[in-house]
Amino acid sequence: MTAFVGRRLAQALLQIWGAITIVFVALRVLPGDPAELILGSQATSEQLAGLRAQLGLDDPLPVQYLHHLQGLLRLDFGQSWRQGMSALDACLERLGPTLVLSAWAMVFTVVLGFLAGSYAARHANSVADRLISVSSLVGQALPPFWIGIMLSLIFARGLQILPSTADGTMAGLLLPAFTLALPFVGWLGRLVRTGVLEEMNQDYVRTARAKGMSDGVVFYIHVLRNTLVPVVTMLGLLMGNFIANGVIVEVVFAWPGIGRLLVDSITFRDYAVVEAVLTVITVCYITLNLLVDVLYGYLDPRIQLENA
Amino acid sequence: APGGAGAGSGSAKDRPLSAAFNQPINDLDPHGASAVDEASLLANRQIYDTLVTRTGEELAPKLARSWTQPDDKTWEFTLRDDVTFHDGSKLTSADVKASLERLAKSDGPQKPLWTAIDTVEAPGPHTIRITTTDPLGTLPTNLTLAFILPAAQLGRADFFRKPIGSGPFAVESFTPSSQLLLKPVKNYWGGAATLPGLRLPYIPETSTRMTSLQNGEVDVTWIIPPDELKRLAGVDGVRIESKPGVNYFLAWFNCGRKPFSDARVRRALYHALDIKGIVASLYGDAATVMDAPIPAAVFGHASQQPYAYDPELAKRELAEAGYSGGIRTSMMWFKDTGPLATELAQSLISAWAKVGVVVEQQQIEKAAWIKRLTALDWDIELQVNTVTTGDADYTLGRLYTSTANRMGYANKELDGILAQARSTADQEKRKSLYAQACEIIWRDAVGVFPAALSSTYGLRSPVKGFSPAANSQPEFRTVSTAQ
Amino acid sequence: MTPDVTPLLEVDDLAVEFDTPKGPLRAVRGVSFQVDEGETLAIVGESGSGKSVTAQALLGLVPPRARVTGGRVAIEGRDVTGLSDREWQQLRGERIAMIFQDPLSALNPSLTVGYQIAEMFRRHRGLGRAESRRLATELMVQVGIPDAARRLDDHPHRFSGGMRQRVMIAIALALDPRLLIADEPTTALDVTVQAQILRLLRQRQRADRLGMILISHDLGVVARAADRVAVMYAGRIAEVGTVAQVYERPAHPYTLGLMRAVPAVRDGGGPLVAIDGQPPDPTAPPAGCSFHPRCPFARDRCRESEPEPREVAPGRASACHFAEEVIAGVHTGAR
Amino acid sequence: MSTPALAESRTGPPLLELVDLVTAYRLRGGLGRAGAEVRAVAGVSLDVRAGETVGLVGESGCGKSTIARTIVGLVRPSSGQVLFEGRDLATLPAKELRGLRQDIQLVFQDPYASLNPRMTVANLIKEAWRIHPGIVPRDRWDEEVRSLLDRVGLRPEHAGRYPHQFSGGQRQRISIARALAVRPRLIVCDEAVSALDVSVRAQILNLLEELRRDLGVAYLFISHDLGVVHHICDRVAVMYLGKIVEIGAKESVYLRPSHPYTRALLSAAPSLDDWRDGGRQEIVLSGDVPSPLNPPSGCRFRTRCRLAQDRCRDEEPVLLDRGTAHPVACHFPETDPS
Amino acid sequence: MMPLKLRGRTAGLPPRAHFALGTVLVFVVAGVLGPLLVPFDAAATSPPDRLLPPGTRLSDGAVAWLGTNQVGQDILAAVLAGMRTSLTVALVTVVVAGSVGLLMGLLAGYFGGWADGVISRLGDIQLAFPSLLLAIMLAGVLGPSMTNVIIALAVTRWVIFARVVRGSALAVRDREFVDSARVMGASHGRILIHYILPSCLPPLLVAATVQIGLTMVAEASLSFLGLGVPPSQASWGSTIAQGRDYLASAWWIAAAPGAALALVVVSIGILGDLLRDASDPMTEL
Ligand SMILES: Nc1ncnc2c1ncn2[C@@H]1O[C@H](COP(=O)(O)OP(=O)(O)OP(=O)(O)O)[C@@H](O)[C@H]1O
Ligand SMILES: Nc1ncnc2c1ncn2[C@@H]1O[C@H](COP(=O)(O)OP(=O)(O)OP(=O)(O)O)[C@@H](O)[C@H]1O
Ligand SMILES: [Mg+2]
Ligand SMILES: [Mg+2]
Repeated sequence: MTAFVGRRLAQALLQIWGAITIVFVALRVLPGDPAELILGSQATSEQLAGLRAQLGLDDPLPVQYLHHLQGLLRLDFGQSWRQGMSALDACLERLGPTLVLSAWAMVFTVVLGFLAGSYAARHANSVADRLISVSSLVGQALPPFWIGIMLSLIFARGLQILPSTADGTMAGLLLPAFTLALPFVGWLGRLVRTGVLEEMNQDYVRTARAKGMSDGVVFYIHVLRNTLVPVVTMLGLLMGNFIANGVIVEVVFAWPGIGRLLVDSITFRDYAVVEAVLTVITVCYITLNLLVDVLYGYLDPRIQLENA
Repeated sequence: APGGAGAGSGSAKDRPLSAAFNQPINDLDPHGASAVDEASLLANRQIYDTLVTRTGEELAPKLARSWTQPDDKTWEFTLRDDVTFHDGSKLTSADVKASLERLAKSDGPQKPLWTAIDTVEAPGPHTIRITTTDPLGTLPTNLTLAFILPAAQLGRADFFRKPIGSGPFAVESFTPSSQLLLKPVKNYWGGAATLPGLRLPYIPETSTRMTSLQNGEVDVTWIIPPDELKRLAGVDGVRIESKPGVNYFLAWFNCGRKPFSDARVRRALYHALDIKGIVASLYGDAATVMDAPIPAAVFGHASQQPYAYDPELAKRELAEAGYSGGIRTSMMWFKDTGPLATELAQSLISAWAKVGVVVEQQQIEKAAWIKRLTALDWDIELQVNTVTTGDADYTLGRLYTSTANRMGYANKELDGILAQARSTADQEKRKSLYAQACEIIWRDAVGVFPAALSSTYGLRSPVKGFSPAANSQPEFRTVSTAQ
Repeated sequence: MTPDVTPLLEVDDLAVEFDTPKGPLRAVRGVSFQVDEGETLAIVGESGSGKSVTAQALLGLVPPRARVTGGRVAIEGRDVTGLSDREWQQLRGERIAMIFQDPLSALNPSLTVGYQIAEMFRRHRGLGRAESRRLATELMVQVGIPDAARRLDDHPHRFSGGMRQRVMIAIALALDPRLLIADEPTTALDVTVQAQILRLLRQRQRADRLGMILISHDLGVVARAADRVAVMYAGRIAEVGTVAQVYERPAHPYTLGLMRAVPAVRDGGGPLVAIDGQPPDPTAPPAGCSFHPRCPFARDRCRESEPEPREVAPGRASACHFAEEVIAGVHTGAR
Repeated sequence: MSTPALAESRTGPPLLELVDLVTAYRLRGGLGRAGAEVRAVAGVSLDVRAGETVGLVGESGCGKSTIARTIVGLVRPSSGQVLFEGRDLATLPAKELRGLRQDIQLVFQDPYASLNPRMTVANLIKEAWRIHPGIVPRDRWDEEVRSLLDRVGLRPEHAGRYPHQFSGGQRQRISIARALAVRPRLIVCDEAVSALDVSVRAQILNLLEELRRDLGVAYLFISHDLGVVHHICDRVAVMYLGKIVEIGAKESVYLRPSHPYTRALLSAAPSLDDWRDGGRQEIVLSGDVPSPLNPPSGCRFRTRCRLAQDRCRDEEPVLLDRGTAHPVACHFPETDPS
Repeated sequence: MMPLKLRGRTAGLPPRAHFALGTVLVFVVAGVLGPLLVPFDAAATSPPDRLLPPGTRLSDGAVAWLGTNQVGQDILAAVLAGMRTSLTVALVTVVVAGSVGLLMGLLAGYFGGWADGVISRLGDIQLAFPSLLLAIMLAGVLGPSMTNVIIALAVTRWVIFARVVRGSALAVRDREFVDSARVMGASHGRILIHYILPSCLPPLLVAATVQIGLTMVAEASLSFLGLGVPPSQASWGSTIAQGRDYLASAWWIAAAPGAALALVVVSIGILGDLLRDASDPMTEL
């Protein structure tokens, strides 16, 4: 087990390094100059050159890359020129709200997805099953921002029962978290449905029946546990999707999350922040997947064998 | 009642007033990278004070009781002696000196305003003397942007996370690009604010911002998109106030490039536009058709004869200039430059197409736009420009000289007039000089100046004592929420 | 076989059908047999002949798309056709238990072996966790799993094939059932391990006087482990009899064919006599005797009417029109 | 049954010869470090002469398939040699190797997995000629397909069908036809009849027998079914955990097994006649086969052997004829008939 | 293989399959013919005709059946033109990403070893970014244009296809029928094309179908953030994104393209499901 975790850790570090490199290269090779954005359109060329030197943008790329990596080792991503603070701080400040939102979206997704999925599986091919299946497709077919704005128009502007922006209360969380969760509820539901149906056909289910176990025991203790295995691996991916789709929800509901910070920072070529945000997200995401893998090993003991 | 039913914070008396501008406050360093962002200025005006302020056309004293100009290059300001920072310390000339020097040294976008500063001295605790390398008539105007910070605390690394100023409101908490929470300062020298607090949230999505106003989550919001004005006016509990603004659309021609090096082509393109019609249908009450290269609300504005909408004339002029076969060119802009920018661009382009000028649409990203703009790598460009100081110098004097070379236009005569207007301290004289400048720029059709945007504010009915500001930076000291 | 004692299991004219896209598939057709206490009945037959479906029907556990279309099953004299789910659950594990061919897939991969054994005591007997564990350990020792106490918390994948099958046997025997159904319990195992498992089953069966149904397609295994044997072909029982009777004098040409197609370790090495052709498509069985297309002795009657199983000697049944001729070796001479 | 041709071939030079063959699989290791090595075949020497059938028996995991895969070149040997007509396949130039490949063919266990489901029977057979042009001229392909199908007992109209339209036995016939298409001299049958039902199995065994008689192909016949091996083979090799423990003429091994493992195997193998001698003393081995990852020291069988002594732990027995009429790898071979 | 199978089975298809096929067909035909019948010129605006509700007569006498947008363009024409863009973006993205993924997946799955190592790690690294974020970064940095949207989306998607293909290649690689081709002496090329590839195509096709729908939605999301197709090219995504400010006042701007998008994506999703069901026994083989 430790060897397995160790290897996954090494792999995670490699992933993080790769991600950092890709971001670094993408940002410097592609067009756009932060010095011009900082100084505005009226700056002279000497001013620009001076600022570039100050920002370290005129070093050759490999040198910049080295500085960058050195900085990272000290957890130093540089200053955000736009916000006048350390890029990492700027980013960590926004991480909390994003994680809160994602976590709630995850709760909604898992609860609703499991309910819908196992209901559909136990009533396979019924009208309800079909309905769940079609609505899950529709949920994925609508652009998330459209869903968000519609929900906001209905519940905040029309019925006026929920706030349209983050106000720190549970009510303020409801609309954004639900908007974020909606496309994935159906997705998870389908996953659970297929998983349950597949597991129901396994030999061990027949054994459990032959042992005289009741339907409830067979479903909740034997089947569901094994259905969790593929589903749990998906949760890591899901969290990543929440963070990413969070961008849109954050814009619609004025949620002070990390996604909006990223989009703004890209538009303003605030490299330090872009790099900090992407690194932080990547680290979160990879850590989460690491946890999921470990959990996975716990849920499916066969995994350990393969990797031992 | 629609009074914040969903806001979750009720309408208790101690609820801070929520005021949502349509742009984010990125940072609170008034000398930093966001020093001329309207949103940052809005925040800065609540937290800090300047020596001088503008009331309508006139400059008025603020931290400075009065000022004199002993000679061409020297200014002397006498400061108030009853001003304290939020932490209780006295504001003295040392703070002003430190602030101005910091500003002059900074790399931020205000830098061009302060390059002429030679020395800043503090001969007495309440006297400040500024010398410039060249005569600088606009210094008092520029000082409306120079916010004064406590000298003693400037070195603190995290000062701007929760900065201290001498303004009517003190910072309670700040999340960049998201929310600024302020509380009133009890003993503000100009009279304490009556609000229990002030919340400046940033709501990026327009429709959400409108919803928040409607269900009472915010009490004031501006800018209202033109298409929402009429609808909101009919909503219970909401009222609209507006004021001619200092923001305006301009579409420069790259005068250094063919075919726009020929003034006839530029004028022809102006004649091809039914500006009145376009502006009326796109903006309605939210904008006014311009009659000068700067909005009417700006000091130095002088009305010019509008270009008549005459497509036939435009075609004739184009033919005269040798372009009877039409022109292929392009126009660049970035999406968020102003309300309905894309729609305006498309309308201009559509109108030009009718006289044989085919314009490629280049909606690009802000970073790329700035890069190409400064490199003069464009044919036509559309943008919303802001006369931040409210003075023609900020726009005409800064952008239209041959040394600035912002749009390839070079005119010795104009250079002379603008230089003179900058060095003169006599406001009447400056006014007439800018009138000449307006006329030259208008006549030479350096660009098309379609519309000046009004500053439109949506307010919930309990909000009292609010006066809309032309520069989108309203004052909240005088506002109250009567029930 | 004393007639006045109720047999442990009585199956009478059992029929099971599958709904398939091609129409109904009659997997089991009119199967009858009985099993007495302390007796091992083997069911042999080729793949698809309906052995497993029959076994599952005895536990009321036919697959989702299958349904029992007729017949009667009585366990310890009690008719179990039409029992409710609850009643079935009480019967399974308590009175009648089953072990399957592939012990890896038949065990739940994510639960420990100990849990899966202890579950029997917890759910059926309502015993506590500790007590169930103790009993589970005891059982594991009984079925010959070394180091039982420590292996209790291991997952099935950590056991070898033979050990897994021992776990399955432990689960099946946990509640002292009267009837054990073993569906190809050794097919997935090596010969040496197969011998271990067969011996274990035999020991337990003798000790507890269990009635056992041993399903296999290996005539050798049956010869070694069973008292009586039923040969199945295409959903029907071709013949039933004691092992000695059937192996020495088959009463059905199919059995005869099987016997001559098996190369044996100790045979003379003469050419094998294969049964021609393939087993019939179960959705479209041939008219008459389903074996007739492959039967070297088929006559017109075989093509026209399907032979019903009938008693051809005491305790012996055959479903061949000409069973007596086959027994007598008229056509071939017995081996 | 030993035909005259057979007796002759046994004295000829070996067609296939394995010399101290070792084949190892490397298990997936962690990042940057090599995983453990499984020596699935740990030094096997064996030969097959033209027209001869050699049986290879042993329990699951003892390395039978690995030997087969090594012979046909699907895995590389770690050491030792695979000689075909005296030529080492490992050192042969690629071109010659390609030519040699067609002389050895492999028939797999699973008749459902070993045929490309997307090819018709005709295409499956022709594939061989596409890969090795020159065996059969293109204009005679159809004719040849028909004759091959006939050879293995299928009808010509089967040529246009896909594998899933056949039963297991028929598929195995197709596999054999496919192997025959390149006119091989040696066919390695890896559990070729294990998945088949009794009645069908006999058909395939008879077919293989017939092909040997008519075409003179040799077989390396891998199986765990002692009855089948006894039926079809001339010589038998018994494997345990990567090594051959006993090898010799069929009669000799079956009638006078000398290695305790062979004895146990034979005793455990079920037979039709078992019902007769119900009380027969059977040898039931205890425990399981050890993992090939770390095999026991000395004699690999000693952990399950009832005769094991200290010597067995310390010294690995080599394959020698110790007065048993055929080679045995045991320090204490039993010579009395079982 | 697939079309053949489909044709043979059309008769027995469930009703939802007919619905889905019909919808997709109608949209494709409309996308091809529509712009010929109702031409759309992104450069032609008519400010006086702004924001007119469906069925209004325009200043030039024509009737705007689906209303007009914020610059007075006919929504019907915009939706028809937008379909082309949206479908093009989706198809090109999926084809590009699918081809790259297919190649990479085959290399990784078939050859294994270091090729697999490099490709899989690359995929891992890329999957360390949530895909929309990567698309946002690329589209943001490259600037808005149809090509850039395609690049950004394709870059985020090749991994999905590569994984699918690698999975099936890996599963097939060690199958006995492939081994038997090797034993026969078949070359790598032959094995790849005749043995591995055919088994990888059905799952690839299923994945591609699903991705077409998701790509269309992703394009809309990019447009919402201002990183999508520029306004000079109408696309469903950008029309919905532009119409969002008018959801309360001029709902018809976003409604028509929104409904069209949802309908197409749902239909494609249904087709994907059916394909998956139909190809399952195939992959079993
Ligand atoms: N789930 C199912 N759906 C459809 N048909 C089935 C199903 N299970 C079994 N059958 C059919 O029922 C018949 C009997 O199957 P059964 O499993 O009882 O055979 P068996 O004798 O146990 O064979 P094997 O030796 O292969 O286990 C076969 O024809 C088979 O095709
Ligand atoms: N690809 C592989 N990687 C690692 N180990 C392998 C691989 N293939 C086989 N082995 C191991 O090598 C040993 C011999 O395997 P092989 O398949 O040759 O056995 P076998 O005698 O054919 O068994 P069976 O009767 O089950 O077919 C086994 O322990 C097996 O686990
Ligand atoms: Mg079975
Ligand atoms: Mg094998």
